[in-house]
Order: sequence, then C-alpha cells, then structure tokens
Amino acid sequence: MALKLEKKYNKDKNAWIIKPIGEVDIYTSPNFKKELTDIIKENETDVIIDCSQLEYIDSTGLGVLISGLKKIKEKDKNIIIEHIKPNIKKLLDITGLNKVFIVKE
Amino acid sequence: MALKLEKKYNKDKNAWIIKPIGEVDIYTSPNFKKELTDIIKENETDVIIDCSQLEYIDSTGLGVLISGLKKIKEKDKNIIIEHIKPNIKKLLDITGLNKVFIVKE
Amino acid sequence: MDKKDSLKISIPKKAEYVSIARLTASSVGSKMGFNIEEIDDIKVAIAEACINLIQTSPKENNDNYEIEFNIYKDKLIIIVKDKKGTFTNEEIQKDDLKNQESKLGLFIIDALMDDVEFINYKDIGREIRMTKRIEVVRDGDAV
Amino acid sequence: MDKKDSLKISIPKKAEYVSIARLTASSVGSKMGFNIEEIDDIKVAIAEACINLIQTSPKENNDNYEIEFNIYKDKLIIIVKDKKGTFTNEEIQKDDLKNQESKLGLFIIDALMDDVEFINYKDIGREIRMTKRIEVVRDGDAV
Ligand SMILES: Nc1ncnc2c1ncn2[C@@H]1O[C@H](COP(=O)(O)OP(=O)(O)O)[C@@H](O)[C@H]1O
Ligand SMILES: Nc1ncnc2c1ncn2[C@@H]1O[C@H](COP(=O)(O)OP(=O)(O)O)[C@@H](O)[C@H]1O
Repeated sequence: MALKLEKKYNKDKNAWIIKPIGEVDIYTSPNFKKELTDIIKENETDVIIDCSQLEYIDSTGLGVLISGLKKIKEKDKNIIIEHIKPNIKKLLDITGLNKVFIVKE
Repeated sequence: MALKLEKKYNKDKNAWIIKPIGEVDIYTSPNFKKELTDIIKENETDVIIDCSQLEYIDSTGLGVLISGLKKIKEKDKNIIIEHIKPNIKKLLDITGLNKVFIVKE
Repeated sequence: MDKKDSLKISIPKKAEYVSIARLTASSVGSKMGFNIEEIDDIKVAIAEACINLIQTSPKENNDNYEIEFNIYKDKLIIIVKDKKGTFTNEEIQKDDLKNQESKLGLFIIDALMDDVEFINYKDIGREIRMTKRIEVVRDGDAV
Repeated sequence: MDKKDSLKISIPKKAEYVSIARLTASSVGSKMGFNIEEIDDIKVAIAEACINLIQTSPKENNDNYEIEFNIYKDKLIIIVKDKKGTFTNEEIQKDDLKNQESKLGLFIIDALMDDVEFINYKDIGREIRMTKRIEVVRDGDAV
C-alpha cells in the first residue's frame, strides 16, 4: 500500500494539518519527510498530524516526526499528533515518544 | 482466507442451496467435496451453488463441482451455479465448464 | 530487457501454504504496475502451477519447493520449481490427461499467462516457467 | 518442541520490498493461530529487522537478504539474515546508538518479540533472530 498526503491550513487553529493516508514506512517516509520539512520551513504555525487514516508507521517514519519536531521547536512552534489508532499509539508508548509529542487520541 | 459453507433447503425451488463463502482452493476443497457429496447422496433434488460470496476457486474446486455433477446426473437432477463473480465466470469460460453447468450470473 | 530484481520464496509442499504464493504474487504484480485483472490472472496461474507441482510430487519428496519472481521492466517471469523429480508427458499434456482436475489447471495456466514451459533438468529437478507481459508500462505503487 | 514447517523468502535490499516481508509474516502468523494484535506485533518487528539490515548493509553488498520463518507448534522463530557483513556493537546497542531511528527500531523489536538476538557468523554473514511465542495454542485458519 502506498501513502497519500493531504495538507491544508486551518484558520481557527492557526495550524497546518497534514493527513497521511496509508503507510509511512521505509519506502514512503522520504516523501513524507520532504512534505513535512517544507511546511515547517515555509510557515510560522503549529503543525497537526491527523493520523485518522494512518494505518502503519515504522521507525523511519517516527524518525521523520522527531526531525520535524526539532525543526519546528526552533521556531517555538509545535507538532500535535491527533486521532491516532491503537496500533500506532502502542509504538509511541514503546519508544517513549508519547512524552515527546503532544498526542491526542 | 478460509471457507465457510452455508446450506439450506429452498421449498419454492425444491432445491438445496449451498453457499460457499470465501475461497474454494486446494486447502478447503476436500471439505467442500464432502459437503456437496453428502447433500447429493441424501437428497433427490437439484443443488444450487450460490456463488455470490465465492471469491476464488481453483482447479481442485472445479474438480469437486464436476464430480458432483456426475453424481447428481445419475439421479437425473442438476447443479445450477448462481450469482458468480466475473473472475470466476472467466475460469468457467476458459475451461469450457460454462457449457457443462447451468450458470446464472 | 535487463532483469531488475528477483524475489524467491521457498514453501512446504502442503495445501495450506499455496495461499502464501498467491499473496506474494499479488503483491509483486501490484508493485510492478499490472492492473487488477492481470494481477488476478497471475495469482490464479501461480496457484495452479503450485497445485500441479504438489500433486505430481512423489510422497517421499517432502522438501520445500521454490517460486522465483523475476522482475523485468516489461514482464514478470515466474518459475515454480522442485529440486527433485521429472514431469512425465502424462502430467503435462492436456490432451491425454486422465486426471480431470490437472487438465483444468493446465487450461487455466495456458489461458492466463503469455508463455508457459514445463522443463525437466537432468538430475536437478523440474520447473514450470510462466511469463506475463505488461502490455502498457505503467507506474506501480512501487519498484 | 519439534519444528513443523519452514518458509523462506529472499528479497532485494530495497525499501519497496519490505512490505512483502510484512505481508508474508502476517499470513504465516495468521495461519499459526496468533491473534490480531500478535500478528501486528510480528509484522512491525519484522519490518524493523529488515530496515536495520538494509540500513547497516554496505552499499556494495546488493545481494538479496533472506527471511526464514520457522514454524513450531508453540512459537514462531523469524531469522532475518544477510550472507555477508557483520553487525558492529554500534549498530545493535540501543544505549550508545547515535542514529535516532535505529534506536527506535531496536526498542520496537525488543518490546514486541519475546526473544531477540543479533548474531555474527565468522565469514558467512549475520542475522537477527526473533521469537514470538503463542501464549494460548489456538487453531489458525490453516496449518
Ligand atoms: N525513547 C526514545 N527514543 C528515541 N527518541 C526519543 C526517545 N525519547 C525521547 N526521544 C526524543 O527524540 C528527540 C531526538 O533525540 P536526540 O537524541 O536529540 O537525537 P539526535 O542525537 O539524533 O539529534 C529528542 O527530543 C529525544 O528526547
Ligand atoms: N474443458 C473441460 N475441461 C474439463 N472438463 C470438461 C471440459 N469440458 C467439459 N468437461 C466435462 O467434465 C466432465 C468430466 O469429464 P470426464 O472426462 O468424463 O472425467 P473423467 O474421465 O475423470 O470421468 C465431463 O462432463 C466433461 O464433459
């Protein structure tokens, strides 16, 4: 399965929302990294990752999130992870990343 | 995926209806053969195979149908294949079995 | 055209594992950019090749058999092989086959694949070699 | 407990094929009777092992790597192996790993599998060997 990325600006929240649909894995994460990095570079807002249709993420995908977090913190903004499924919540718990990111289920 | 078999007697049509749900393949066809043979042995009616939820059949499954047809013809009854999906219709066409069985799409 | 990649699976000669061959075929086919109907053809054909090999294998030969997926830009060559045994003419000629089911299997493989060969290798086994060509070269979801 | 069956796949060291390892793992796991969450654990762990091996493999070694599924009544042992190369301590010790992603991968494998070993074989390569036990022996849809 491949990865589709939807992104839009939400005025109410003053945040960019990225919605990965499918799988962020070793094959698709380079593209995910490019999109996330571009959004962080070009904007001065928080970034919400809407994970309602993210079926799977591996360590390379988590690595992209961590690297995005480092970049966005330099601008005093944040990454918020929303609507994650239990299988992905489990990975954030295992890796301790649940304490690093703002995670809303 | 496994195979589930539903069977019931239809009074209006005076026929037994077998509905294979899933896949009739080299692994599941022995069981399908047993069920079909039993129904033919124990009854003096036509047998309708309702294929609306048959996703896949291989040569071993087609073999079961042929062997059932031979047995039921000895009783002057018939096997009617109903609601088949295009992928399975294609196999009946390829093998010429569309001319041997009564097939209703 | 040069070969790009090759995948191999080795599976027990048992009915319950044929579905793994189908699954792998479907995954490889979709990565290569075959359309849904073509992927289905490949799955169905590979299953028939596995069935043929399992059913013609002598009981005492319970080694795994192998399936090789050779991926080219414009075609997929699938080789289903057993390191022991030979095909007899009986087993591979549709016209004089006594066994009804095997006949059906061969009809199906022939109809769905572009090219099919049954090959015996002296002392090192036998293989069914099937080719499916990509008519329109598309981009798959990978490869 | 005696080994029942063994399945092997050999795949190119490329990102796009890791999904085939996941798919095969999921299919084997379901046949063995693991429950849905356990199957997911196995899929996730095998992917991390593949990623680790692909990413620590020197560029010039582009041979396929292999995954072996050893099926026992009460457990699955998965071996992800490369016929060349050795793991360095750098690569397999979570505590002093510099690379953030690899560290995550090792954490994940350790948490999801019952037993994990990184093994170097002198001159004949290296492997990651992972065991998942079936807590309750159930009937799978096959095997
Ligand atoms: N268990 C964990 N595994 C990986 N990263 C973690 C974990 N817990 C927290 N992190 C966070 O990931 C981020 C990046 O980690 P860091 O060690 O700084 O990476 P690097 O050394 O590559 O720059 C940090 O904010 C770190 O706190
Ligand atoms: N293309 C075909 N392939 C297989 N079976 C077919 C085909 N066309 C018709 N059949 C029918 O399948 C049935 C069984 O075939 P038959 O040769 O009598 O089997 P057997 O010799 O094993 O008893 C027959 O009714 C036959 O006509």
